Amino acid sequence: MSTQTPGPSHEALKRMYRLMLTTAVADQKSSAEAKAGRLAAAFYPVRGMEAVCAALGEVLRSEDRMVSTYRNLGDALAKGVPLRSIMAELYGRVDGTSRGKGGPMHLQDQSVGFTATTGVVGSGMPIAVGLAMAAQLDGGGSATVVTFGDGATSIGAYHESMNFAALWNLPVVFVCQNNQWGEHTPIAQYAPSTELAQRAASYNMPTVKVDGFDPLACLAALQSAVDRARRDEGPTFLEFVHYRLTGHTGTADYSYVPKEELAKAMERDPAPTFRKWLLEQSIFSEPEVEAIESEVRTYVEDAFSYAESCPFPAPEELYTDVFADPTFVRSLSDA
Amino acid sequence: MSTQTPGPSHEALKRMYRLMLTTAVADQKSSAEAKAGRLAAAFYPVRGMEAVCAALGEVLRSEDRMVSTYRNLGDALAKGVPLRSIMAELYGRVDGTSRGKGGPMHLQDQSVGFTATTGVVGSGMPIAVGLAMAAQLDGGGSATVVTFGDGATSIGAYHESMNFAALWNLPVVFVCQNNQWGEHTPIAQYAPSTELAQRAASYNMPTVKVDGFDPLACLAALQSAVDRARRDEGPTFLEFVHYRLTGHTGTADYSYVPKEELAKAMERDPAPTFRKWLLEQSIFSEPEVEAIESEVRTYVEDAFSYAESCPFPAPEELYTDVFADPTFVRSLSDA
Amino acid sequence: MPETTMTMAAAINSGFHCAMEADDKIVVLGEDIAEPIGGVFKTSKGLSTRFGERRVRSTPIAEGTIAGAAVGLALGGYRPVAEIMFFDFVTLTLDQVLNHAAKFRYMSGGATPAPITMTTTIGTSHFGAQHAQSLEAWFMHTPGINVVMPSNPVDAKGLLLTCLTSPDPSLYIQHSALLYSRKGPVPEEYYTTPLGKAATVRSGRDITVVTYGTGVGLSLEAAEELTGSGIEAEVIDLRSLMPLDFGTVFESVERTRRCVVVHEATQFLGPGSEISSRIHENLWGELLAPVGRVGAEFTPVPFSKALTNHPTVDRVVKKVQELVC
Amino acid sequence: MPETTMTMAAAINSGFHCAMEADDKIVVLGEDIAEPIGGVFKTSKGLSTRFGERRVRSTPIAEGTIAGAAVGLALGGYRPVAEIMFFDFVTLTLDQVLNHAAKFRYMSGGATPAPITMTTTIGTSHFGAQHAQSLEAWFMHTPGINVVMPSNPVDAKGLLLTCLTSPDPSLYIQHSALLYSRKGPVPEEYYTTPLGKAATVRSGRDITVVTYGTGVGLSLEAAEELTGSGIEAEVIDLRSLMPLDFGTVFESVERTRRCVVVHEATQFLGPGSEISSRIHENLWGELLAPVGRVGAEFTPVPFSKALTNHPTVDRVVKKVQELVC
Ligand SMILES: Cc1ncc(C[n+]2csc(CCOP(=O)(O)OP(=O)(O)O)c2C)c(N)n1
Ligand SMILES: Cc1ncc(C[n+]2csc(CCOP(=O)(O)OP(=O)(O)O)c2C)c(N)n1
Ligand SMILES: [Mg+2]
Ligand SMILES: [Mg+2]
Repeated sequence: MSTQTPGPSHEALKRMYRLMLTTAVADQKSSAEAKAGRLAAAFYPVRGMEAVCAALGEVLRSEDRMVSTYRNLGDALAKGVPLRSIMAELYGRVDGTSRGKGGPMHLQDQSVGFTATTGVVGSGMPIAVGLAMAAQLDGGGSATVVTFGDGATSIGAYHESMNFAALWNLPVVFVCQNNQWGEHTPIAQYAPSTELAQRAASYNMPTVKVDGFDPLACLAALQSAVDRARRDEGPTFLEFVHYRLTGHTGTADYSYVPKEELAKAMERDPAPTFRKWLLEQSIFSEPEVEAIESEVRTYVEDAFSYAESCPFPAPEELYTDVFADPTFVRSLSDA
Repeated sequence: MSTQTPGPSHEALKRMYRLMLTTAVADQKSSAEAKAGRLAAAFYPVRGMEAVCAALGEVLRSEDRMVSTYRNLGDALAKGVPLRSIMAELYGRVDGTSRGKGGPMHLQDQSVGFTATTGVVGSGMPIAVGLAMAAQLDGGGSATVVTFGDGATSIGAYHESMNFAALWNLPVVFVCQNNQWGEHTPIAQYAPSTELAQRAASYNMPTVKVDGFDPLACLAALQSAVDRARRDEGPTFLEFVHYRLTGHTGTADYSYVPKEELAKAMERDPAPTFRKWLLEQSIFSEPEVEAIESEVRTYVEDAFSYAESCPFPAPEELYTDVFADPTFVRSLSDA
Repeated sequence: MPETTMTMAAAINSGFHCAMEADDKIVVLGEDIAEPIGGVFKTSKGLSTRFGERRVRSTPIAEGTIAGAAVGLALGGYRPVAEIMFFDFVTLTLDQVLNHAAKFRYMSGGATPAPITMTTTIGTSHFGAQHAQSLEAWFMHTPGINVVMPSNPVDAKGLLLTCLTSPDPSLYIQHSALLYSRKGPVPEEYYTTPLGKAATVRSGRDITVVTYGTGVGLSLEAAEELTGSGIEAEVIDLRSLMPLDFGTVFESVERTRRCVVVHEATQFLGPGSEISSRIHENLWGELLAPVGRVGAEFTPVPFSKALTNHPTVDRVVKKVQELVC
Repeated sequence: MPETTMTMAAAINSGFHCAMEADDKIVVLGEDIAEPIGGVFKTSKGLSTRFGERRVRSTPIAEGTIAGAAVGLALGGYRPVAEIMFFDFVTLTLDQVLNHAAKFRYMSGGATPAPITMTTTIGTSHFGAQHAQSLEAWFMHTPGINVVMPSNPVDAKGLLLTCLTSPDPSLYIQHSALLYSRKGPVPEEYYTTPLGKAATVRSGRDITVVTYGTGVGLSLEAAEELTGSGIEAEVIDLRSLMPLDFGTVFESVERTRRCVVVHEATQFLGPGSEISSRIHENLWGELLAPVGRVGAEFTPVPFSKALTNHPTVDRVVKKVQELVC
């Protein structure tokens, strides 16, 4: 694990571990519920990304806006979205982040700057460009962060967005979560060069390749990119290299993932690795760590039971939120 | 003007001058006809590109396929499309390259490998990728060439295509005609870096920046890229830097183009510059050059009169070529 | 209000000036829109000088991200306009506009409306088949976005201002054949033309012609011609296609008991098919003839001036005569 | 011909095997389609092993260029298949598919047909509004491309083989709710199901239900339920939407004198609106009721299982009863 001076505070490390663990635990439970057929939703696990998400949580403030993807659980938690609202959305309940109308791919929480999530690969990037333009027009001082996978670097929207951001020197941070798989295809099979940070350098913006399993390295890289954006000094591209520790979805087969590769990655599983380090460095004692862990488990359990206890949206909700005024939509219906 | 060993033959130089001049003369006449209101079509001049087009003409064979844009006159001539068919298409006649149904943005001639032209910026590139895949599947030995402007490097299709071509090592040559304007916006205003060849290098393919006003430099660069493709060694990106010597269209105002910049570019106007060089180098005598010139003028005049004498497509042509079988389309019509 | 005679292009330009003066959250993105060009159709003339290049930005050629950046600006509290030069190029924006902007209010349970205004222009056959499509039906079929198409300068300005203040995303369609040919007095000040309100531009007792955009001039011409054979046609300019003023349409057809829908969009599954279906559903037993439709024939737009797939005055006259006889 | 019981996914896979065996010009492009995955819906299972990775290529995530490369392959003499994982993502391909592939034959005066086959899948509400749209109407409205949507395994294979031999580009739509749930005997050999030929899947004298895709099962269920109230519904599975078999539809409605069109696509300006308009135009005076339509309500697809905008058996039954009473 990298260290730097001055390192994050004791409190910060605690928050980071808590966030990593919350992410991992909520993730595992969501996948298990999906596998059991109790959660009837496409769920995209975030296992492997916990370190990056913890760093995002530490660096970002409410006024910084984030655009995320379908693989958004860690991002949402990092931004401060309550797990209760997230889970209620996954279960299609009216108390979900999106009144149950969006579902797991469409979480949002405007109160904490979790602006939007999209289910279409790459489509968050142009939106982040626009948000960063808005921040710049507002006078600056905040960062827009967009997260996306390695596979998203193949799509046109990525290119266009990087270009706009560089041209207009926009306060945006491109966070590429390189888990080395684009759905079921390994990066080396779809990319002529797997050095994504290096490729991105052609856009005339700073780009950094970061060990995405190392929370402190993630923290340092993100902090400087976000600071740069807050000072309105322009965009940064960060490539966080880690590994997908699960299947593509909560229920997907991933027997095709090379066993050794996965095992090697598993050795660096962010939350347990960080735990070990925190203890080894005597930053926390075993009982302190266990206290966090029990707190996390309670928090996650509560969110799931809350979600399942929430009411469903009323039938009339079908017609609202298409337009601001539901009259015309209602008039088209026989029902 | 650059020279190389062995230089092009006497015959080749003659062909190149003839092509440059034919392009320039036909271009000027088309713009004049459009301005006079006699040619009711959007015409996109190619003045400034004559050297690149002449080199394309010299290097490419019929079995090499080309995909071009709306700015296609020089490309079509380079590929060997008869000017008569081109002009008949511009005038909407049934003897045009596309039976008058496509118009100036949609020339084609399968007999010479002028495969397709598109009016949508950047859209030729994915199509060229597919043609190169076809060539590769066919066993190789030919090159696919796609032409596009500097402005097209901003669009997603460019990125995706470069990526596919590099990934699959496709026999395609990306010919970027950098006339330093994207419609009415100068390159420095829309691109964070104006070094297009350098940017393209991030795709892991050879890229070369070429003086697009120098026919011999163009020839050398194209020859090696096309040879590479024919040997199935993969894609090349060529940036030909020249300047747009006219307005964006045949009728467009271009008073916004900086006077000195244009004047400086005009000094390198390809056809007259090449003429001067051919005479200075004593490659041709004045009477020889004049003979070519009078031949070209006759050729162009003939094509225009031919075009205007051709019949229009018959009314029934409206319904044909939507599908192979016109029956269903016909059945939908009241007429 | 003081009025000036303006082309549609000038009226749109005047609309932009009024809107940007009134609301400093309005920003405009598009290719070549800043000075010295002011847009290839001149509709943004003067804007970048008056309001600055930060609010009126010429962009790289990248329609998807012009639209996507507009979506982001809207989520960030701005009122963005994304100009897409030709309607055909909206094919490059549909992920952002129809998967995102049109659905963001719904998918967030109301939290993130994305009121962008996408403006675009239908070309003519001079440009060939890739610059002349009328694609409004795609947008009307996809819930969550307003669709407007003015036929005259007054509506052009008023509808633009309406889109720019609507809480919902809007598609604003102009037609290059109308931009400079239609002139008329236009108030210099700020005003809006309501969404979902059709205008009856000619009264008549024998048949209702429902139309919009270029169809309006065409239908009025046809109506004049039809008076010769004693047929008085009522002509309705829909102006807004989503929401669509079915009330005005039904009220008129209830009186005339006959109807024809005219538009330049392809007839097959064009806007007229929905209007026709609803008239039959709602006025069953009251019609004297089936609802007729005159739209583009089922072909790409041919280039040669010898061919046209678009509605003509003749085709409208013929169809009306067929229905009224 | 020997038959095997197959799911629709297996029938499609069998179709690919037969087609690629018969014609070595067929190449398939798409995300995750090669082994070991064989496509996220398993429809390309085994193909890359059998026919090689040059003919069955897993691509980068770039729908526009998957489609565009297919167009180029077609111009180069191949018969490409471009698999677009979810229908919603076709928004990223429309420039290539509708501005290029669908128009290339026309714009070249017949010289450059571009017979690509784009295959895609409609998702379900489990994925939310960006993975569940039915967008066939956009394609039907745009001249130059076939549109097919099978409702059962036999047609799924036969229509695929038809698209792969058609001289024109085709959109082949599968529905994820049918891929594994519909099983039936399917010939192992090569056969084709004709374009533009509807199938009458149930005979009845009182009303004609015109439908396709998921609407077929729904309508058959509704028909069974309706026998209880003495109503015998004829059910027509269109199978191919472009060209569309109006002949079979008109012939049936002429007998039953009533009709309802059922589809999962949005009802407003959905395929049913064209069918309804044409029935009224062609069978004027012969209908006992206006043509009814049951399509998706005018909303994005809601995620929560408590909400649905899609047609249900109940809605179909109710609409039929309303028309027949
Ligand atoms: C435009 C688009 N194409 C395809 C998909 C289907 N899909 C969902 S996730 C995914 C893989 C994306 O890979 P990557 O960007 O690396 O992100 P990861 O899932 O690995 O986090 C694909 C292809 C999609 N959602 N959007
Ligand atoms: C996708 C798309 N957007 C916009 C246009 C309108 N347009 C036509 S030519 C052009 C400029 C293209 O610039 P460049 O690629 O440099 O080519 P050039 O015209 O200079 O040869 C534009 C924006 C178009 N045809 N296609
Ligand atoms: Mg990945
Ligand atoms: Mg240029």
